[in-house]
Amino acid sequence: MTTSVTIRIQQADFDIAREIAALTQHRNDIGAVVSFSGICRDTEGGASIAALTLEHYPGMAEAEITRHAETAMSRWPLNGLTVIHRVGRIMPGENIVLVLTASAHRQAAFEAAEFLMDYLKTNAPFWKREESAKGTSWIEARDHDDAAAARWTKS
Amino acid sequence: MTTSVTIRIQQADFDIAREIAALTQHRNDIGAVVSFSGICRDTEGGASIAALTLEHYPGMAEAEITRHAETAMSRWPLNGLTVIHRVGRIMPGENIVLVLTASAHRQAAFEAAEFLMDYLKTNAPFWKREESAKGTSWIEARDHDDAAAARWTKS
Amino acid sequence: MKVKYFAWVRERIGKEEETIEPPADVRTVGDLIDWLARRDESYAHAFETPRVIRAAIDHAHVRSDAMISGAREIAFFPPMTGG
Amino acid sequence: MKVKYFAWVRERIGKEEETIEPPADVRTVGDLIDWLARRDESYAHAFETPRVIRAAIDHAHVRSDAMISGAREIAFFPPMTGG
Repeated sequence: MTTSVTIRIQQADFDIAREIAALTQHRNDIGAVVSFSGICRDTEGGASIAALTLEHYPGMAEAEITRHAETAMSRWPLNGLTVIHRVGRIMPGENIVLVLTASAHRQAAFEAAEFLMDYLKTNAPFWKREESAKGTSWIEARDHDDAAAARWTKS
Repeated sequence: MTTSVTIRIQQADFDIAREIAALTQHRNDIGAVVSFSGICRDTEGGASIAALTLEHYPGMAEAEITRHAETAMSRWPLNGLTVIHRVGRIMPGENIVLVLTASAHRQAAFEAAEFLMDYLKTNAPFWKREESAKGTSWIEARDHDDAAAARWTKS
Repeated sequence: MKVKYFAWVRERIGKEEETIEPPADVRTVGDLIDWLARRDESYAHAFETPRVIRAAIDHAHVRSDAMISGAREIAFFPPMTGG
Repeated sequence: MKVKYFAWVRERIGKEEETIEPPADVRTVGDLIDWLARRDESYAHAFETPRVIRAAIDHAHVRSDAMISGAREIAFFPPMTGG
Protein backbone atom coordinates (compact mmCIF):
# COMPACT_ATOMS: atom_id res chain seq x y z
CA MET A 1 0.00 0.00 0.00
CA THR A 2 1.45 3.35 -1.00
CA THR A 3 0.62 6.28 1.24
CA SER A 4 0.63 9.82 -0.04
CA VAL A 5 1.14 12.58 2.50
CA THR A 6 0.66 16.27 1.77
CA ILE A 7 1.35 18.92 4.41
CA ARG A 8 1.13 22.61 3.61
CA ILE A 9 1.07 25.85 5.55
CA GLN A 10 -0.10 28.68 3.34
CA GLN A 11 -1.83 32.04 3.24
CA ALA A 12 -4.01 31.08 0.28
CA ASP A 13 -7.34 29.33 0.58
CA PHE A 14 -7.61 25.66 -0.40
CA ASP A 15 -10.00 23.80 -2.69
CA ILE A 16 -11.36 20.70 -0.94
CA ALA A 17 -12.47 19.02 -4.18
CA ARG A 18 -9.04 19.46 -5.73
CA GLU A 19 -7.31 18.11 -2.64
CA ILE A 20 -9.61 15.07 -2.51
CA ALA A 21 -8.99 14.46 -6.22
CA ALA A 22 -5.22 14.68 -5.68
CA LEU A 23 -5.45 12.16 -2.85
CA THR A 24 -7.66 9.63 -4.64
CA GLN A 25 -6.87 9.87 -8.34
CA HIS A 26 -5.38 6.93 -10.21
CA ARG A 27 -6.12 4.49 -7.43
CA ASN A 28 -9.10 2.26 -6.67
CA ASP A 29 -8.15 0.87 -3.27
CA ILE A 30 -9.67 3.76 -1.30
CA GLY A 31 -13.11 3.07 0.15
CA ALA A 32 -13.49 6.05 2.47
CA VAL A 33 -12.39 9.67 2.43
CA VAL A 34 -13.05 11.88 5.45
CA SER A 35 -12.51 15.60 5.25
CA PHE A 36 -12.57 18.07 8.08
CA SER A 37 -12.64 21.77 7.33
CA GLY A 38 -12.31 24.27 10.10
CA ILE A 39 -13.99 27.56 9.25
CA CYS A 40 -13.69 31.02 10.80
CA ARG A 41 -16.90 31.79 12.70
CA ASP A 42 -18.23 35.29 13.24
CA THR A 43 -18.53 34.77 17.00
CA GLU A 44 -16.07 33.42 19.55
CA GLY A 45 -17.28 32.78 23.06
CA GLY A 46 -20.44 34.78 22.39
CA ALA A 47 -18.64 37.90 21.15
CA SER A 48 -18.78 39.03 17.55
CA ILE A 49 -15.49 38.94 15.66
CA ALA A 50 -14.48 40.74 12.48
CA ALA A 51 -11.45 38.64 11.52
CA LEU A 52 -8.79 36.23 12.78
CA THR A 53 -5.06 36.47 12.27
CA LEU A 54 -3.16 33.19 12.41
CA GLU A 55 0.49 33.24 13.46
CA HIS A 56 2.71 30.18 13.31
CA TYR A 57 6.23 29.01 14.10
CA PRO A 58 7.78 28.28 10.69
CA GLY A 59 9.77 25.08 10.68
CA MET A 60 8.32 23.73 13.90
CA ALA A 61 4.76 23.83 12.60
CA GLU A 62 5.67 21.64 9.63
CA ALA A 63 7.75 19.35 11.87
CA GLU A 64 4.91 18.88 14.38
CA ILE A 65 2.30 18.17 11.72
CA THR A 66 4.65 15.72 9.98
CA ARG A 67 5.29 13.91 13.25
CA HIS A 68 1.56 13.53 13.91
CA ALA A 69 0.91 12.48 10.32
CA GLU A 70 3.49 9.71 10.77
CA THR A 71 1.86 8.66 14.02
CA ALA A 72 -1.54 8.53 12.29
CA MET A 73 -0.14 6.41 9.46
CA SER A 74 1.45 3.97 11.89
CA ARG A 75 -1.74 3.68 13.92
CA TRP A 76 -4.37 3.37 11.16
CA PRO A 77 -4.26 1.68 7.71
CA LEU A 78 -4.34 4.86 5.65
CA ASN A 79 -3.93 5.25 1.90
CA GLY A 80 -3.08 8.88 2.31
CA LEU A 81 -3.62 12.07 4.22
CA THR A 82 -3.52 15.80 3.63
CA VAL A 83 -3.16 18.60 6.16
CA ILE A 84 -3.38 22.23 5.05
CA HIS A 85 -3.27 25.01 7.62
CA ARG A 86 -3.74 28.61 6.61
CA VAL A 87 -1.94 31.54 8.24
CA GLY A 88 -2.43 35.29 8.03
CA ARG A 89 -5.70 37.22 8.16
CA ILE A 90 -8.88 35.20 7.73
CA MET A 91 -12.43 36.54 7.58
CA PRO A 92 -15.59 34.87 9.00
CA GLY A 93 -16.83 32.19 6.62
CA GLU A 94 -13.34 31.51 5.27
CA ASN A 95 -11.49 28.22 5.66
CA ILE A 96 -8.77 27.87 8.32
CA VAL A 97 -7.67 24.25 8.21
CA LEU A 98 -8.23 21.11 6.16
CA VAL A 99 -7.57 17.52 7.19
CA LEU A 100 -8.20 14.73 4.67
CA THR A 101 -7.78 11.05 5.37
CA ALA A 102 -8.23 8.17 2.92
CA SER A 103 -8.48 4.51 3.82
CA ALA A 104 -10.03 1.26 2.64
CA HIS A 105 -12.29 1.45 5.70
CA ARG A 106 -14.41 4.23 7.14
CA GLN A 107 -13.52 3.74 10.79
CA ALA A 108 -9.80 4.27 10.14
CA ALA A 109 -10.47 7.39 8.06
CA PHE A 110 -12.74 8.91 10.74
CA GLU A 111 -10.45 8.13 13.66
CA ALA A 112 -7.28 9.36 11.94
CA ALA A 113 -8.97 12.64 10.96
CA GLU A 114 -10.18 13.22 14.53
CA PHE A 115 -6.76 12.37 15.92
CA LEU A 116 -5.03 14.82 13.57
CA MET A 117 -7.49 17.62 14.35
CA ASP A 118 -7.23 17.10 18.11
CA TYR A 119 -3.44 17.31 17.91
CA LEU A 120 -3.44 20.29 15.57
CA LYS A 121 -5.58 22.15 18.10
CA THR A 122 -3.29 21.48 21.05
CA ASN A 123 0.22 20.74 19.77
CA ALA A 124 0.80 22.47 16.46
CA PRO A 125 2.42 25.90 16.99
CA PHE A 126 -0.30 28.19 15.66
CA TRP A 127 -1.92 31.07 17.50
CA LYS A 128 -5.14 32.91 16.72
CA ARG A 129 -5.65 36.60 17.35
CA GLU A 130 -9.16 37.98 16.94
CA GLU A 131 -10.30 41.39 15.84
CA SER A 132 -13.54 42.69 17.31
CA ALA A 133 -15.21 45.97 18.13
CA LYS A 134 -13.18 45.96 21.37
CA GLY A 135 -9.83 45.74 19.53
CA THR A 136 -7.60 42.72 19.04
CA SER A 137 -6.88 39.95 21.51
CA TRP A 138 -5.29 36.50 21.53
CA ILE A 139 -7.72 33.61 21.71
CA GLU A 140 -7.15 31.50 24.80
CA ALA A 141 -6.56 27.77 24.64
CA ARG A 142 -9.47 25.71 25.86
CA ASP A 143 -9.15 22.92 28.39
CA HIS A 144 -11.49 20.66 26.47
CA ASP A 145 -9.14 20.72 23.48
CA ASP A 146 -6.41 19.30 25.72
CA ALA A 147 -8.86 16.67 26.94
CA ALA A 148 -9.76 15.77 23.36
CA ALA A 149 -6.10 15.31 22.45
CA ALA A 150 -5.39 13.30 25.60
CA ARG A 151 -7.86 10.57 24.60
CA TRP A 152 -5.44 9.39 21.88
CA THR A 153 -2.60 8.78 24.34
CA LYS A 154 -2.23 5.09 24.98
CA SER A 155 -2.46 4.38 28.68
CA MET B 1 -30.09 28.24 14.81
CA THR B 2 -31.47 27.23 11.44
CA THR B 3 -30.66 23.75 10.26
CA SER B 4 -30.60 22.86 6.59
CA VAL B 5 -31.13 19.23 5.69
CA THR B 6 -30.60 17.79 2.23
CA ILE B 7 -31.31 14.14 1.47
CA ARG B 8 -31.04 12.77 -2.05
CA ILE B 9 -30.99 9.36 -3.67
CA GLN B 10 -29.75 9.59 -7.22
CA GLN B 11 -27.98 7.79 -10.05
CA ALA B 12 -25.75 10.76 -10.86
CA ASP B 13 -22.45 11.43 -9.16
CA PHE B 14 -22.19 14.29 -6.65
CA ASP B 15 -19.78 17.19 -6.33
CA ILE B 16 -18.49 17.45 -2.76
CA ALA B 17 -17.32 21.05 -3.14
CA ARG B 18 -20.72 22.14 -4.45
CA GLU B 19 -22.52 20.33 -1.63
CA ILE B 20 -20.26 21.90 1.01
CA ALA B 21 -20.82 25.32 -0.55
CA ALA B 22 -24.60 24.79 -0.50
CA LEU B 23 -24.44 23.84 3.18
CA THR B 24 -22.22 26.69 4.33
CA GLN B 25 -22.95 29.65 2.06
CA HIS B 26 -24.46 32.85 3.43
CA ARG B 27 -23.77 31.88 7.02
CA ASN B 28 -20.84 32.45 9.33
CA ASP B 29 -21.86 30.42 12.37
CA ILE B 30 -20.35 27.15 11.09
CA GLY B 31 -16.94 26.30 12.54
CA ALA B 32 -16.58 22.73 11.36
CA VAL B 33 -17.63 20.74 8.31
CA VAL B 34 -17.02 17.00 8.16
CA SER B 35 -17.50 15.11 4.93
CA PHE B 36 -17.46 11.38 4.46
CA SER B 37 -17.36 9.97 0.96
CA GLY B 38 -17.72 6.26 0.41
CA ILE B 39 -16.00 5.14 -2.77
CA CYS B 40 -16.31 1.93 -4.79
CA ARG B 41 -13.11 -0.11 -4.31
CA ASP B 42 -11.76 -2.52 -6.90
CA THR B 43 -11.56 -5.36 -4.39
CA GLU B 44 -14.09 -6.72 -1.91
CA GLY B 45 -12.93 -9.30 0.60
CA GLY B 46 -9.72 -9.88 -1.38
CA ALA B 47 -11.49 -10.58 -4.69
CA SER B 48 -11.29 -8.21 -7.64
CA ILE B 49 -14.54 -6.55 -8.65
CA ALA B 50 -15.49 -4.89 -11.95
CA ALA B 51 -18.50 -2.88 -10.76
CA LEU B 52 -21.19 -2.58 -8.12
CA THR B 53 -24.93 -2.22 -8.66
CA LEU B 54 -26.84 -0.48 -5.89
CA GLU B 55 -30.52 -1.34 -5.42
CA HIS B 56 -32.77 0.53 -3.00
CA TYR B 57 -36.31 0.57 -1.65
CA PRO B 58 -37.77 3.83 -2.96
CA GLY B 59 -39.79 5.65 -0.33
CA MET B 60 -38.44 3.68 2.60
CA ALA B 61 -34.82 4.66 1.87
CA GLU B 62 -35.70 8.36 2.03
CA ALA B 63 -37.83 7.79 5.13
CA GLU B 64 -35.07 5.93 6.97
CA ILE B 65 -32.41 8.49 6.14
CA THR B 66 -34.73 11.32 7.17
CA ARG B 67 -35.45 9.59 10.46
CA HIS B 68 -31.73 9.22 11.22
CA ALA B 69 -31.03 12.78 10.12
CA GLU B 70 -33.65 13.97 12.62
CA THR B 71 -32.08 11.82 15.34
CA ALA B 72 -28.65 13.29 14.54
CA MET B 73 -30.01 16.84 14.71
CA SER B 74 -31.66 16.18 18.07
CA ARG B 75 -28.51 14.62 19.47
CA TRP B 76 -25.86 17.07 18.25
CA PRO B 77 -25.90 20.87 17.75
CA LEU B 78 -25.77 20.81 13.96
CA ASN B 79 -26.12 23.74 11.56
CA GLY B 80 -26.94 21.38 8.74
CA LEU B 81 -26.40 18.01 7.15
CA THR B 82 -26.46 16.45 3.72
CA VAL B 83 -26.83 12.81 2.78
CA ILE B 84 -26.57 11.71 -0.84
CA HIS B 85 -26.69 8.02 -1.73
CA ARG B 86 -26.18 6.88 -5.29
CA VAL B 87 -27.99 3.92 -6.85
CA GLY B 88 -27.46 2.02 -10.08
CA ARG B 89 -24.20 0.77 -11.57
CA ILE B 90 -21.03 2.21 -10.03
CA MET B 91 -17.46 1.55 -11.18
CA PRO B 92 -14.35 1.26 -8.96
CA GLY B 93 -13.07 4.69 -8.02
CA GLU B 94 -16.55 6.25 -8.25
CA ASN B 95 -18.43 7.78 -5.34
CA ILE B 96 -21.19 5.79 -3.62
CA VAL B 97 -22.31 7.91 -0.71
CA LEU B 98 -21.75 11.35 0.79
CA VAL B 99 -22.46 12.49 4.33
CA LEU B 100 -21.79 16.12 5.27
CA THR B 101 -22.27 17.59 8.72
CA ALA B 102 -21.81 21.22 9.76
CA SER B 103 -21.60 22.51 13.31
CA ALA B 104 -20.06 25.26 15.38
CA HIS B 105 -17.85 22.58 16.95
CA ARG B 106 -15.74 19.83 15.48
CA GLN B 107 -16.70 17.06 17.88
CA ALA B 108 -20.39 17.36 17.03
CA ALA B 109 -19.66 17.34 13.30
CA PHE B 110 -17.43 14.26 13.56
CA GLU B 111 -19.78 12.28 15.78
CA ALA B 112 -22.89 13.05 13.74
CA ALA B 113 -21.15 12.04 10.50
CA GLU B 114 -20.01 8.74 12.02
CA PHE B 115 -23.47 8.11 13.44
CA LEU B 116 -25.14 8.70 10.07
CA MET B 117 -22.66 6.47 8.22
CA ASP B 118 -22.99 3.63 10.73
CA TYR B 119 -26.77 3.74 10.39
CA LEU B 120 -26.72 4.03 6.61
CA LYS B 121 -24.61 0.87 6.50
CA THR B 122 -26.97 -1.18 8.63
CA ASN B 123 -30.45 0.34 8.48
CA ALA B 124 -30.96 2.14 5.20
CA PRO B 125 -32.58 -0.17 2.62
CA PHE B 126 -29.82 -0.38 0.00
CA TRP B 127 -28.21 -3.53 -1.33
CA LYS B 128 -24.96 -3.95 -3.24
CA ARG B 129 -24.44 -6.53 -5.95
CA GLU B 130 -20.91 -6.98 -7.22
CA GLU B 131 -19.72 -7.98 -10.68
CA SER B 132 -16.49 -9.96 -10.87
CA ALA B 133 -14.81 -12.50 -13.14
CA LYS B 134 -16.92 -15.16 -11.37
CA GLY B 135 -20.22 -13.45 -12.25
CA THR B 136 -22.49 -11.36 -10.06
CA SER B 137 -23.28 -11.86 -6.40
CA TRP B 138 -24.89 -9.93 -3.56
CA ILE B 139 -22.48 -8.52 -1.01
CA GLU B 140 -23.13 -9.92 2.45
CA ALA B 141 -23.72 -7.71 5.47
CA ARG B 142 -20.84 -7.63 7.89
CA ASP B 143 -21.22 -8.18 11.62
CA HIS B 144 -18.85 -5.36 12.46
CA ASP B 145 -21.16 -2.89 10.72
CA ASP B 146 -23.93 -3.94 13.11
CA ALA B 147 -21.51 -3.52 16.02
CA ALA B 148 -20.55 -0.04 14.80
CA ALA B 149 -24.21 1.01 14.61
CA ALA B 150 -24.98 -0.49 18.01
CA ARG B 151 -22.51 1.83 19.77
CA TRP B 152 -24.90 4.77 19.21
CA THR B 153 -27.76 3.09 21.06
CA LYS B 154 -28.20 4.57 24.49
CA SER B 155 -28.05 1.86 27.13
CA MET C 1 -52.02 -5.97 0.90
CA LYS C 2 -49.05 -5.20 -1.27
CA VAL C 3 -45.82 -7.13 -0.76
CA LYS C 4 -42.44 -6.02 -2.12
CA TYR C 5 -39.20 -7.96 -2.46
CA PHE C 6 -35.65 -6.67 -2.80
CA ALA C 7 -32.17 -7.93 -3.71
CA TRP C 8 -31.82 -11.72 -3.66
CA VAL C 9 -35.27 -12.18 -2.13
CA ARG C 10 -36.65 -10.47 -5.25
CA GLU C 11 -34.41 -12.53 -7.54
CA ARG C 12 -35.36 -15.86 -5.97
CA ILE C 13 -39.10 -15.12 -6.03
CA GLY C 14 -38.81 -13.67 -9.52
CA LYS C 15 -40.98 -10.62 -8.96
CA GLU C 16 -40.66 -7.17 -7.47
CA GLU C 17 -44.08 -6.95 -5.92
CA GLU C 18 -47.48 -8.51 -5.77
CA THR C 19 -50.83 -8.16 -4.02
CA ILE C 20 -51.70 -10.96 -1.61
CA GLU C 21 -54.66 -11.91 0.56
CA PRO C 22 -53.38 -14.15 3.34
CA PRO C 23 -55.93 -16.05 5.47
CA ALA C 24 -57.00 -14.58 8.81
CA ASP C 25 -54.73 -16.87 10.86
CA VAL C 26 -51.65 -15.23 9.28
CA ARG C 27 -51.25 -12.55 11.93
CA THR C 28 -47.56 -11.67 12.21
CA VAL C 29 -44.69 -11.00 9.82
CA GLY C 30 -43.30 -14.40 10.83
CA ASP C 31 -46.63 -16.07 9.99
CA LEU C 32 -46.58 -14.34 6.61
CA ILE C 33 -43.07 -15.58 5.85
CA ASP C 34 -44.15 -19.15 6.70
CA TRP C 35 -47.27 -18.79 4.55
CA LEU C 36 -45.35 -17.36 1.57
CA ALA C 37 -42.63 -20.03 1.89
CA ARG C 38 -45.25 -22.74 1.37
CA ARG C 39 -46.43 -21.27 -1.96
CA ASP C 40 -43.83 -22.86 -4.24
CA GLU C 41 -40.14 -23.63 -4.60
CA SER C 42 -39.14 -20.06 -5.45
CA TYR C 43 -40.71 -18.70 -2.28
CA ALA C 44 -39.34 -21.61 -0.25
CA HIS C 45 -35.86 -20.77 -1.58
CA ALA C 46 -36.23 -17.05 -0.84
CA PHE C 47 -37.36 -17.68 2.73
CA GLU C 48 -35.28 -20.80 3.46
CA THR C 49 -33.34 -19.00 6.24
CA PRO C 50 -35.97 -16.80 7.95
CA ARG C 51 -33.34 -15.61 10.44
CA VAL C 52 -31.61 -13.48 7.77
CA ILE C 53 -34.81 -12.03 6.28
CA ARG C 54 -35.53 -8.42 7.21
CA ALA C 55 -39.04 -6.96 7.00
CA ALA C 56 -40.62 -3.52 6.85
CA ILE C 57 -44.24 -2.48 7.23
CA ASP C 58 -45.18 0.81 5.55
CA HIS C 59 -41.51 1.83 5.23
CA ALA C 60 -40.49 1.11 8.83
CA HIS C 61 -38.34 -1.80 9.99
CA VAL C 62 -40.27 -4.38 12.00
CA ARG C 63 -39.44 -7.63 13.77
CA SER C 64 -40.96 -10.97 12.85
CA ASP C 65 -43.47 -10.77 15.71
CA ALA C 66 -44.98 -7.52 14.35
CA MET C 67 -48.71 -7.73 13.55
CA ILE C 68 -49.57 -7.28 9.88
CA SER C 69 -53.18 -6.15 10.28
CA GLY C 70 -53.69 -2.71 8.78
CA ALA C 71 -50.44 -2.84 6.78
CA ARG C 72 -50.67 -1.31 3.33
CA GLU C 73 -47.21 -2.46 2.17
CA ILE C 74 -44.96 -5.16 3.56
CA ALA C 75 -41.41 -5.61 2.24
CA PHE C 76 -38.96 -8.48 2.59
CA PHE C 77 -35.23 -8.17 1.93
CA PRO C 78 -31.80 -9.41 3.02
CA PRO C 79 -29.63 -7.50 5.56
CA MET C 80 -28.82 -4.10 4.12
CA THR C 81 -25.45 -3.32 2.60
CA GLY C 82 -25.64 0.36 1.67
CA GLY C 83 -23.34 3.18 2.63
CA MET D 1 21.80 30.45 21.34
CA LYS D 2 18.87 31.84 19.41
CA VAL D 3 15.59 32.50 21.24
CA LYS D 4 12.27 33.03 19.47
CA TYR D 5 9.03 34.42 20.84
CA PHE D 6 5.50 33.99 19.48
CA ALA D 7 2.01 35.46 19.94
CA TRP D 8 1.58 37.54 23.12
CA VAL D 9 4.99 36.50 24.43
CA ARG D 10 6.47 38.14 21.31
CA GLU D 11 4.23 41.20 21.68
CA ARG D 12 5.09 41.73 25.35
CA ILE D 13 8.84 41.35 24.80
CA GLY D 14 8.63 43.45 21.64
CA LYS D 15 10.86 41.29 19.47
CA GLU D 16 10.55 38.12 17.40
CA GLU D 17 13.95 36.69 18.17
CA GLU D 18 17.34 37.44 19.66
CA THR D 19 20.64 35.77 20.41
CA ILE D 20 21.44 35.32 24.10
CA GLU D 21 24.34 34.01 26.17
CA PRO D 22 22.97 32.95 29.55
CA PRO D 23 25.44 32.20 32.36
CA ALA D 24 26.49 28.61 33.05
CA ASP D 25 24.13 28.19 36.02
CA VAL D 26 21.12 28.61 33.70
CA ARG D 27 20.75 24.93 32.91
CA THR D 28 17.05 24.22 32.25
CA VAL D 29 14.23 25.84 30.30
CA GLY D 30 12.76 26.90 33.64
CA ASP D 31 16.08 28.51 34.67
CA LEU D 32 16.12 30.36 31.35
CA ILE D 33 12.60 31.70 31.88
CA ASP D 34 13.60 32.97 35.33
CA TRP D 35 16.78 34.53 33.94
CA LEU D 36 14.92 36.23 31.05
CA ALA D 37 12.15 37.46 33.38
CA ARG D 38 14.76 39.38 35.40
CA ARG D 39 16.01 41.32 32.37
CA ASP D 40 13.41 44.10 32.37
CA GLU D 41 9.73 44.87 32.74
CA SER D 42 8.79 43.61 29.25
CA TYR D 43 10.32 40.19 29.92
CA ALA D 44 8.85 40.13 33.42
CA HIS D 45 5.42 40.79 31.91
CA ALA D 46 5.85 38.12 29.22
CA PHE D 47 6.91 35.50 31.76
CA GLU D 48 4.75 36.62 34.70
CA THR D 49 2.82 33.33 34.70
CA PRO D 50 5.46 30.66 33.88
CA ARG D 51 2.79 27.93 34.18
CA VAL D 52 1.15 28.98 30.90
CA ILE D 53 4.39 29.41 28.94
CA ARG D 54 5.15 26.65 26.45
CA ALA D 55 8.69 25.99 25.22
CA ALA D 56 10.33 24.20 22.32
CA ILE D 57 13.97 23.29 21.75
CA ASP D 58 14.98 22.87 18.13
CA HIS D 59 11.34 22.58 16.99
CA ALA D 60 10.27 19.98 19.57
CA HIS D 61 8.03 20.64 22.58
CA VAL D 62 9.90 20.38 25.89
CA ARG D 63 8.98 20.72 29.55
CA SER D 64 10.46 23.34 31.85
CA ASP D 65 12.93 20.84 33.33
CA ALA D 66 14.51 20.14 29.91
CA MET D 67 18.26 20.91 29.74
CA ILE D 68 19.18 23.72 27.37
CA SER D 69 22.80 22.75 26.74
CA GLY D 70 23.40 22.09 23.05
CA ALA D 71 20.20 23.82 21.97
CA ARG D 72 20.48 25.86 18.77
CA GLU D 73 17.04 27.46 19.01
CA ILE D 74 14.71 27.81 21.96
CA ALA D 75 11.20 29.18 21.54
CA PHE D 76 8.67 30.49 24.06
CA PHE D 77 4.97 30.88 23.35
CA PRO D 78 1.49 30.66 24.89
CA PRO D 79 -0.68 27.53 24.66
CA MET D 80 -1.43 26.84 21.03
CA THR D 81 -4.76 27.69 19.44
CA GLY D 82 -4.46 26.41 15.87
CA GLY D 83 -6.77 24.06 14.01
